[in-house]
Amino acid sequence: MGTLIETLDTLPHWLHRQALEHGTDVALRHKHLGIWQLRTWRQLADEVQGLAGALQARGFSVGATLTIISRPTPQAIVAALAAQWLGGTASLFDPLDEPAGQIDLLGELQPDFVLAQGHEELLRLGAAQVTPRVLIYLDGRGLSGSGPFDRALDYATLMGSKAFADTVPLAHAQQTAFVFYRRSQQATEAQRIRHTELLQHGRHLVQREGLGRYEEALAARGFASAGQARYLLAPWLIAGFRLNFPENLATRDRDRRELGPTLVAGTRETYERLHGYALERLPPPGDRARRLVDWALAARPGALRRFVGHWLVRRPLRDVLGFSRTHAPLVVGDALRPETQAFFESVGIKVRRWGDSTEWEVPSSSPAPVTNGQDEPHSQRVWKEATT
Amino acid sequence: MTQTAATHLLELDNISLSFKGVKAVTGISFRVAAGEICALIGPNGAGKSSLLNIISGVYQPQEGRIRFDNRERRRMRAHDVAVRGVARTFQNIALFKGMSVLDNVLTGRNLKRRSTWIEQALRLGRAGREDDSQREVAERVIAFMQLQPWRDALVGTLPYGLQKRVELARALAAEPRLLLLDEPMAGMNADEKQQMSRFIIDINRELGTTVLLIEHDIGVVMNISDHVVVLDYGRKIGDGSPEAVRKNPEVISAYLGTRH
Amino acid sequence: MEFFFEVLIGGLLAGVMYALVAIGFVLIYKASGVFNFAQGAMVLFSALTFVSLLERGVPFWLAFLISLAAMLLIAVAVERVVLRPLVNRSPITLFMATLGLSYVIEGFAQALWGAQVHGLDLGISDEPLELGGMLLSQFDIFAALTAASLVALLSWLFNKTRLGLALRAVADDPLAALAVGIRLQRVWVVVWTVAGFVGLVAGLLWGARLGVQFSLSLVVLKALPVLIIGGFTSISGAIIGGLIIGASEKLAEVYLGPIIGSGIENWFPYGLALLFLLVRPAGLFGERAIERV
Amino acid sequence: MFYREAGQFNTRYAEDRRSFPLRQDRHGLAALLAVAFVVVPWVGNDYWLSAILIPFLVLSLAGLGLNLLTGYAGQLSLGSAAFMAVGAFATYNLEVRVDGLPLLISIALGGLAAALVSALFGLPSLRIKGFYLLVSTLAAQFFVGWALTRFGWFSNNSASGVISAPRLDIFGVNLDAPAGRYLLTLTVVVALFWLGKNLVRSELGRQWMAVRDMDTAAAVIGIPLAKTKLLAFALSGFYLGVAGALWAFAYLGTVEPHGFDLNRSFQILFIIIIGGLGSLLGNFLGAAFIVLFPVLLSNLVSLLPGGLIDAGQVENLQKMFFGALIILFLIKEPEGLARLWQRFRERARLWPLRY
Repeated sequence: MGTLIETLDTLPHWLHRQALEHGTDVALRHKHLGIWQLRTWRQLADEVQGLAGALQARGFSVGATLTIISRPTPQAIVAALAAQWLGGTASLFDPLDEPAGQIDLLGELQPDFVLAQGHEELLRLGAAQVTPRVLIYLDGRGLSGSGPFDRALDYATLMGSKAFADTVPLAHAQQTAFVFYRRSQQATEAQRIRHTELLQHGRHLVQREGLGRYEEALAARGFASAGQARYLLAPWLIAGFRLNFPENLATRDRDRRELGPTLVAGTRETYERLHGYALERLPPPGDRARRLVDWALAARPGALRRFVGHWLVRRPLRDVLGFSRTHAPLVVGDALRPETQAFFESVGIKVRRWGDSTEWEVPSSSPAPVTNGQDEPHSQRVWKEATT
Repeated sequence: MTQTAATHLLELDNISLSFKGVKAVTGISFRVAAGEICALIGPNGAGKSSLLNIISGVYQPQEGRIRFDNRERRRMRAHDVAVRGVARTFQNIALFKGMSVLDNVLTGRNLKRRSTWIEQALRLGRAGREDDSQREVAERVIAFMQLQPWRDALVGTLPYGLQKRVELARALAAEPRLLLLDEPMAGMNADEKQQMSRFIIDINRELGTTVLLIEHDIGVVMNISDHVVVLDYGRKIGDGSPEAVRKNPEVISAYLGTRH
Repeated sequence: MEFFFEVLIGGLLAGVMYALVAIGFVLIYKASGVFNFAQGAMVLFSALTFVSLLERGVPFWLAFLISLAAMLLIAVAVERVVLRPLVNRSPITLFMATLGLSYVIEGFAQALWGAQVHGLDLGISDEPLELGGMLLSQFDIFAALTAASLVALLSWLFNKTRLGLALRAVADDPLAALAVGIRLQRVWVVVWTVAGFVGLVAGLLWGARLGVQFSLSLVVLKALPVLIIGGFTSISGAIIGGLIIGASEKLAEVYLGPIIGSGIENWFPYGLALLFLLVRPAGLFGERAIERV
Repeated sequence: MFYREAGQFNTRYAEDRRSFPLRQDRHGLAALLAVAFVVVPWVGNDYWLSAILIPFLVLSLAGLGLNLLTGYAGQLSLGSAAFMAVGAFATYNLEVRVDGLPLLISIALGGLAAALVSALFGLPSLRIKGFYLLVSTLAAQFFVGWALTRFGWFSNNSASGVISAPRLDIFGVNLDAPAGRYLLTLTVVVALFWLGKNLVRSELGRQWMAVRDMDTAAAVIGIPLAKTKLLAFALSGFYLGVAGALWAFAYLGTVEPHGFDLNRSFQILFIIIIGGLGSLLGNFLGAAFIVLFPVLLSNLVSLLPGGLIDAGQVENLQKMFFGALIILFLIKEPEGLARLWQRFRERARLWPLRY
């Protein structure tokens, strides 16, 4: 154990360890075909090694970057870990970001290794005139017959060919685990995060929030952000809890309620969307039912109001929002608007903030606070000339 | 005949049908090649729907022969046609309104069931396993048609466009070799039409299903179909590739002329 | 042989009664597509009202008119309370509604006039008449004549008057009828009233025969097979169906009864109707619709 | 708002298929059954057991029988009582003529006999629809009634076809006491409702609803209409037959064919209209209403100052009220009481949100 700790300084190593020590525990759940499909740590590790093997065979080596354009899916996670397993970097793009900017970015970056969700994303690559050495897609829907992508590889068939990578990760602590890009008016900003940094923040979160093996976390949105990497992926690998993926965006609210996550590491948008969702669906103002709700949610209630309010409104409201099991409601990055914060508190959910917002706003911002002052800086920015 | 039979999934030979002396279709013959999307067009009352009803066994033709998958028939009930691998949708949606989307799709699988109703009622043996496998296929269809958000909704409560999609899903669930679509895009707006044609193309390309459809929107027809058959007053006046049909003067006068 | 004819004629005359009830059905079915199970209850109510008035010393014609007015009221009420809210619901739903309606009317009739049997004398002597060596009841003949004249009246009403035109329009295509400005509601009220009138006549004839009592409402059960045989939409069909049922059930009772057991006349018509259905699903005169899909 | 659904998610289809997917529902049902089986027999007095609860249970079962045919398969029937009669008389004859045949077996066989008769009268449904089908079911109603009175054999030549219950013994335990008859009825009803739930959720159930909602489409997707309809008649007949046997022997004790006349058929139709077509719960709600309402009404009348409404009128009032209620339900809530409950439940699951 003690010896392990030394080597446990990258995400893939943690994955490796979880697979060794808790191989049969549930690592991932994905609502797919109407039910929550499971992946154990063992299966996950195998899948990662499988993909790593396939990538390696196609020339992906230490220091290379795998660009992943996908909504949160188990495959995307697998791909990121596979890249890191080989000592490479994962670069995440959210398909929900507006296309134009993303196309420019991709055009500039000209990635060599790309994993794209499906037709839509492949079209973006086409528009950006990117011709990767290796192009993998998850969903082949609508691809048949369309010429430009005939070189693209199907993830499923790729996994079929059992070409396993070395059974120990090649990654080491100082390598960049994730890189994120975004455009501001005059420039393209990149943000690189090393394994050490990730794990430090991850451990910190795990200790502070007292996260155990039995947490249920939901990865709904805002996936392609450093915050999620720091405060969701790292803790997940360290604490070894379960990461869950909704069926799709349209069903995420129902899925959240079904799942009842104990850990919610959302962005500001996540919570504000939920707030809006609730307001829109609550009885209309002035309605008798609404008056009851407002009465129950009022700040600093008396004993009676707390009791009655709890049973009539707070408890059921928490449940329909899917928060009735949540003990770690976290907002990553920007703070919530006061009214949103207030709303959740009135329901009995005290949202705690992680990560320094300045880190995200302006290019010259300071990194997130760290427990011990070593290996500064955590993130450095690479400036490029804007090519517009 | 044999070598065409190999390439042609459906062959109509001189089909005629009339209601109480009123002729609906007269002496129609055409062939649908395996794997193609064939469009059946023509002004209202040209006999398109009647023809579809004949092919799917809802009506019986007074004359003519139908040859599907090298098996010839004169009369066949709707059930037998379904067994042979023909599924269809209806002009005015014929869904089971009192049932959920999932149940509607599951009914599309009924021919694939092997367990008896007694096994199902008493939850014996293979019934449970079969429920699992059927449910999975149904779920795949639902995913293919992107209906997950409405899986448990009663179809009666869904908007028109979605109902059309559910009906297509139900037909698809039967894993048909020939899919008959009676005006799949009637009353849809541009986006919905766009989406629906996307679905039809995917069904044809990804699943290799042969499609015979009736559609009024010439633009859509010319876009998605490999082969167009034109009817007018129950007669065939055009048959060929979209380009050829577009040039056919008789068609222009009889159809395009009157409608555009 | 003569006996056979007596039975036959007797049956036919009984059939006239069935026909009268069935005609009420047909009218309502044609106009509003409603299979009116309450027709029997309407017969009961009208007859009961009429006799009760007579017993209270109201002169014949006045009683008749009042009963008619009552039927008009019922028609209006039914249109308002039942038909309008249930417009374009499934026929089965409408049928079940009329089932409820029959309960209401029967309950009301008995609550109003009591449940005891009322004798009714229309002043037609019932001593048998000798015709061509056959004994025929005068009353039955009177009944037959009444029915005949009633039918004549109705056919005039529906073929010669504007109302009749409207009715046939509605029957053919309600939407089109609406389009040309026919007020469905009004037509319905009229038709239900007319049906009530027919019911009243039928009620009086039956009542004079068997006494006015609850069992009157059960003639509805005889009318159903009549309609099946005659077709739901044809008045002449209703008459012929009525005659067939009347005659056959009597003959069956007399000739089959001894063999398979007496009292078969309350199910025999249904057996007959079933046979008809299997041979000719739309009845003798009903038109069959082609199923559009 | 009593629900706590967060964390109740399915990882296998089998879990998703359960009759009661929500834990709270399962617990509630278990509690209800415990009360029904253990508490009620102890606390219930004879009047409640034999005059209220037993008829309520039997009528619920009969309602389910008709509901399978009308509510699920969409075939209207006015012959329910006839099939009950067949069940009752068949069971009676089995008990009388076959020595040592266990009661439950003869009840089941009685149901089977009813199933056969029902399927027989269902045959016309292969050619005819809607009202036309009424003829067939009414024919059953009148013919069965006639046959049972006409031929003494059915009633073992007793006067005017009256039959009376055999000793109700199961495994040597005598059940003639109200509590015993109640438990017998309850057991049979619970078992058959479990079966019914499976049926309507099985492929057969879906096929029934398909035929009900759109039979042309059903045929086009390959559903065998004839088989589906006949099974509906047969199973409906089975349930009604068993209900008839219980009605005769667990409730009344002695019964004559007239006990199963057209009005009984109407009563059962009313149960499912008021309770809810195409709903299992509806049968209980409808039956409860039909059983309790008259009791309630007569009590109310007795409360009124004497002579305001004489006893004779109560029956008429009842009739009018039932009729009016049927119309009201058909207009306002065609899916019956069950739908009201369902709506309340949906609101409760989402409260305080509206959707």
